[in-house]
Amino acid sequence: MGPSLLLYTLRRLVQAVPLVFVIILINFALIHAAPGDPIDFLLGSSDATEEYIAQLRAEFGLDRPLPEQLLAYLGKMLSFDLGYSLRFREQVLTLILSRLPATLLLMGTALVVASLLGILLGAVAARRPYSATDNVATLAALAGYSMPVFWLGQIMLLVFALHLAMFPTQGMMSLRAPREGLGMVLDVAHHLVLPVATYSVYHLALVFRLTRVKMQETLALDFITTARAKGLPEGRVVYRHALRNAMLPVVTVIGLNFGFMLAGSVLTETVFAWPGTGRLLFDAIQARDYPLLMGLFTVLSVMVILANVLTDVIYALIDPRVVYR
Amino acid sequence: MPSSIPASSIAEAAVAPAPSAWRIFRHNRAAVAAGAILVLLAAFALLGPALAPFDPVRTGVGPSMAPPGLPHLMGTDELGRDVLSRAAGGLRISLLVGLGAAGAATLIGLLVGGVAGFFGGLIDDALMRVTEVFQVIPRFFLAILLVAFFGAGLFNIIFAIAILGWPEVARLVRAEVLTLRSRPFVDAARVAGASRTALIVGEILPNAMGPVVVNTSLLVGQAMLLEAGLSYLGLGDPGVVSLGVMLQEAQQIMRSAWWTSAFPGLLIFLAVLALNLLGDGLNDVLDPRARER
Amino acid sequence: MTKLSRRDLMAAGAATLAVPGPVLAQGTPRRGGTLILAIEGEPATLTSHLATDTPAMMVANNLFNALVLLNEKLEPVPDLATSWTVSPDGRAYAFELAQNVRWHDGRPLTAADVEFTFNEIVAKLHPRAGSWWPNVESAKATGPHSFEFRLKQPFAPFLTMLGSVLSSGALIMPKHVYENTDARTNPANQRPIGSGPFTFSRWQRGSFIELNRNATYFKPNRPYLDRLVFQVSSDPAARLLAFERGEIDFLHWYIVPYDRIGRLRTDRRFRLYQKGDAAATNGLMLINHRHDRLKDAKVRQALAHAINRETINQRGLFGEAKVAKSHVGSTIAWAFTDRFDYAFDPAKANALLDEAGFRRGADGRRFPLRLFWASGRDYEGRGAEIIRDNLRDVGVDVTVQVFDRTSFTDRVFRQWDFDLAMQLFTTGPDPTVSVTPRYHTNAIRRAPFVNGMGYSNPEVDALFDREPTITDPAQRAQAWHDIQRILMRDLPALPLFELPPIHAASARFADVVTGPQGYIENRENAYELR
Amino acid sequence: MAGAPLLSVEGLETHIATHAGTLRAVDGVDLHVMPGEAVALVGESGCGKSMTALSVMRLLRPPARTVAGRVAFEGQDLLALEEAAMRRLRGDRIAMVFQDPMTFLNPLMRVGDQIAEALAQHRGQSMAQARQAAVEALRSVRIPEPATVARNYPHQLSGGMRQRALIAMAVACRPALLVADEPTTALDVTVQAQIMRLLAGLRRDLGSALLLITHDLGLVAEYCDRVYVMYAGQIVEHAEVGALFRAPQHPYTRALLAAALPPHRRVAELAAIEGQPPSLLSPPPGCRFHPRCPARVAPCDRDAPPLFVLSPERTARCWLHARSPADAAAS
Repeated sequence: MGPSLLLYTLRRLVQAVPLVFVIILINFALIHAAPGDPIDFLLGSSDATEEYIAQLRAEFGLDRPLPEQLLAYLGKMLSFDLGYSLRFREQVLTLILSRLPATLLLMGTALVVASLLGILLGAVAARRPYSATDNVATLAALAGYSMPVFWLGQIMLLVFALHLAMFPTQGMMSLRAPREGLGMVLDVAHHLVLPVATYSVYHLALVFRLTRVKMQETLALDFITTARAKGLPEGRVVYRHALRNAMLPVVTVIGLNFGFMLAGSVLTETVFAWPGTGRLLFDAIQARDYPLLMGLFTVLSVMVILANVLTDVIYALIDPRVVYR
Repeated sequence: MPSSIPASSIAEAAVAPAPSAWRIFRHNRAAVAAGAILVLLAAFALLGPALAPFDPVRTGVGPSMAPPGLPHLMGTDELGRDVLSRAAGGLRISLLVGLGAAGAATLIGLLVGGVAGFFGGLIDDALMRVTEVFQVIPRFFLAILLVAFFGAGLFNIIFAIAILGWPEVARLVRAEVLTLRSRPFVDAARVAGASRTALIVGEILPNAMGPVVVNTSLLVGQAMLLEAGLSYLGLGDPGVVSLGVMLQEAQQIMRSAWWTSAFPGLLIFLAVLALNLLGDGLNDVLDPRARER
Repeated sequence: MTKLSRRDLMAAGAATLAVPGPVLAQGTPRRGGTLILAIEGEPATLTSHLATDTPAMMVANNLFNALVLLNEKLEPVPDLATSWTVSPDGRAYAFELAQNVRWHDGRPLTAADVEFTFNEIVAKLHPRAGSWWPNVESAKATGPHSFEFRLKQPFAPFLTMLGSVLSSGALIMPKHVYENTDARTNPANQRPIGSGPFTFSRWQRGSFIELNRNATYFKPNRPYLDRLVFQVSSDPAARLLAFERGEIDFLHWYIVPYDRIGRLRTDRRFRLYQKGDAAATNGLMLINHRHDRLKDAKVRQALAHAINRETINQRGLFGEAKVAKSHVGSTIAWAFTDRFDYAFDPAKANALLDEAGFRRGADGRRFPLRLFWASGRDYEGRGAEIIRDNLRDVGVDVTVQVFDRTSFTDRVFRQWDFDLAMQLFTTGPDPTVSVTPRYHTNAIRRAPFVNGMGYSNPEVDALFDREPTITDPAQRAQAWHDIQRILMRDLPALPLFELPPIHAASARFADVVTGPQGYIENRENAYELR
Repeated sequence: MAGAPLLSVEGLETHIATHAGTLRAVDGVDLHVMPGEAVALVGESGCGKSMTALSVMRLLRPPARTVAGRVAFEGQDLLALEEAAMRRLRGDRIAMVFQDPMTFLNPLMRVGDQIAEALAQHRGQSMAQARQAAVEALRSVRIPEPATVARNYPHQLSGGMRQRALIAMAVACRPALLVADEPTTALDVTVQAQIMRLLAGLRRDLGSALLLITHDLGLVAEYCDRVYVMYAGQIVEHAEVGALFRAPQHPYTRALLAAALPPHRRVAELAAIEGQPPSLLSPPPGCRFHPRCPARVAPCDRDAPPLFVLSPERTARCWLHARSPADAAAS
């Protein structure tokens, strides 16, 4: 199964290529559909020299027919040339890569925390549907679902950073007394708590609700009766037989929601001054740095696509029925 | 037919007269409360601007940053504008964005999903590929790009948010249409010589509406949250005051005047929570099977 | 003015540690400590030759030196230049440089670096060079540590200009790093090698910029602090929280929350600094002179009478600002006059508008106007709201529109597509470099922050052209009074408020702001109290 | 018939709470199974026979609930047992074989592991030992290459193989009673016969009793000793297999038998049972079968008939057997 899984992964990756192409196409279409000269979008309102404008025109072939321009644009994208940031005077790709680790740390932690907690709480609630515990958890999940992320973040800051003074308010590490090694890891973890808590809420609520429903459905399935008829203890029935089956749709939705999670990262990173791609996007919006905006869109889209491939692979690992085709 | 034993036994209950939709809905007390809250909020949004004693736009109708009390129930902001009057208008705009975006997303989804499901074949394949693309790309980012490129007008914002929601609707509708397409009553209509359009509009869509209505009610809330998010990033329509724009404005002074942020935030929260609860309630009534949404 | 040697004076200045000004602190300065300063956005570069954004300047001033700096009276004091002489005709400026200055990489700083900086970088790249460089005939090294400017004609504010690095971009850059490279894309823009009190340590993208103490700084005992950290913090609410929690030590005047200043003032954990005259800034309402109603002077004057600027100060800036009464900043005492200001008088405004022939219609309205502002400075938005209400009271139907800063700049200064617009303009350190470039006819260009209003008056142009060549201070002041009279009558823009130069710092630090540059000055004098 | 019954059910009532009211799925059922005996519970789908089996196994889930009755198994009252004690019996002393081998197997678990689980649970074996035993259990239900099949997932097996695997799971612990709920309904006719023969063989080898729940009278005739016929939540007739087929005493049984005959032998008026089974929410007054009964008499639509005892091993719930009021009272 090892090699076939690898092949499957590769095949899914290849199948994702057209999607990347579509992303690039959307970028290209936006440049040309937006009001104004495409060169304005590549330049913003910076005081570019005539040579630079001419150079850009040549690079993007803006004087040539549209299909040729598209080819030129594709060529640039495929050679990882995402353009030059007007605001930061730096290669867009370099900028994004320098910010990506912070975002991945925040997102990864939030994804793991939210998914694990959500699945666990969902499974517990599903065992006793409509009990007091279930009702409270369900309502809390709906509440988490219904709050603007940035507003929640600000409330978190006021409560936990200002009044209780339990957590720092900003950034990824203490700047006054930088630490090394384990100290730094703990420091970063300390800074991570509030952003992750804020960021996880929506996703946690989503996973909780889905798991709860799927668990209820699964617990009503026939093979659960079989498991009980075997005399298995209820815990084994719920967590070994039901949960694993209920997880399948949950895994899919977690994967599909990766893109939505990115949206939350923009807002969370801005509130908590987290130095990731979300903040970069915020800066790019403020400065109308179009090459950077489009570069971020491209890179983050590719991340989402990769996350979907990963989801498929994880799904295949859990579900033996998936045919590696 | 795979069925669990209890399920087949419970199926006997179907022999008994089915409880009315209203009775099931009423059974979900939270949904009823949510419905009531929504009616109140809608009344506040629609009548508020007329009833509110103050011009929501006019500065200096009260002192600067007066805390909640009389006559300013939600206090005033730094320019001495009445927060309650502004919030009423803001809620109206937010609901408009929510309903507009959800409505547009539903329409697009109905069209795409309906056509794909009914005609099948190549058309289905092509439309579903497009839908998949839109499901995978980070749509919030696309919305940001659209608003940033084309301007932060209310229409653009609604359109950008609608783009976020339609793929789910399309898939939902397609799935429903696929199952409904082969039902006897559709065959009957086909034999009776109904046109394709008549079939889709007259026979299939009405029967597929249950899950769609549920989804739309959830989309409205999502759209309101997205509008607030866009506003926070400075991409709200500055010409009209939505709750999101109010929240964004309140950033600066929320420590001096908490009420300028608390009330708009609470209103969004209440409205979206009520919409979600309502969606749950409608789900019980309209679509007991597809509860995963 | 015959000979303007200040060598003696300056030598004395250098002996008393260069920068006068009250020492606010208890106790004596001592070494050590980390100062964390908030910046509202990520800078583009850490040098000053490309950007004029606040964050970049805040950092760059700690990494580089200028020839001269300014004292509280806006007089030049030594930085790299230990002394200077001005020729009797006012056209030659000769500087002697400190001998013991080294770049952070150990190379000596010489007059060749100065020559390179002005001729190859400032003249060619600096966005604001146009306001003063055209006066320069040549800039040449005359020895390893001597340097001379020759001007085409006398230019009174020349030294003030050099000292005002925000306006002139005159921070000296290392020739050996930039020679034969594209100075716009040189990697040293991100990892600068300077001569200043602090050296570049690291730039964690999106997070912070860290500078370390320059142990071999040429000024004795300076700097005191071990580290400077510039923390990027964009969300105003979170930034204030971080400041109150002690995670950030310094909020500069553009990001101090005016609504909280009252509280901060009474809180012993914090100290407010009200300094920064060299970078004094006024809020203005630009008036488009091409508009068919606004081109009537009576209409513009009516607007001036109709707008309650004290309300803008009270509600827009929480009473922390001053009403601006002229186009010249009140901090430039020798030139400023408030004699030509307008009183808040709606009745008079109504009368003027009627006189101009724009009577109220049946609905009480006279004509519509659009008022633009750029998102980012919330007090401008609040000001716009108040102006709209004031003007509606006299029958002018104003619609407020807000844009992101880039679109705003584009509309107002490139497209000239606006009626009224909110804009900040620096008024220091000398009106020649701050006022003239925005009202002179030759400043009607499609470029940011110049005369987008299309205001043209040959009478004032003549004054603008003659005034910098006047070497007698009294006469020059008179010329500026004349200019203000005309400008306040013609109203190319209505001055609204003088932004208060208030900075907030943690009380654990002393002398965080000591000079007139305010937020952008270097922190070589700041120290931590124990 | 001598000795104590292995399983004895008395007055079993199982209700299902629904939106519309309480549904009496099992309404006072009495039955017993002797050790080693094969007993059939026959009826149309929805008559409550599966609910009876689940009630006995205590595998009901809300909203279904047993509200009255006694279930004695090997002398213990199952309904009064602690859940933990009941769990020790389930899968060990009483095992159940279900209808649809696809849906009753966990799709994400290897077949061998699903069998081994029960062994590990009841026999205290390690998982490794239990896996070995599972292979043996698969071999005992005559699955070829049992070691390979044990490593397979359910979807990789054919329907018949899956049913064998389910049976292997049930018999792995050598239960005293095997409850088989429509074990062949989902299978091809040829496979049905194989499975039934397998069950019969296993029963002989293990000495287990069998409670076979089915609507297929053919299976009953071939494999069972006694029959209970169930209609609308109640037992309507009980007899030894031969006696029942020879002379059915309830019109419903008669109708069932007729429906099971090949078409050319059907008696016209009994070819099919007219109408629908009644709602168990509000059963008709009187005899529950009367609306469909071709032989109804005067009291049928008024008074519910008792179970008339015709002989020690023979009962029928029909007014046709009311020879005197005393008979009725005797039940």
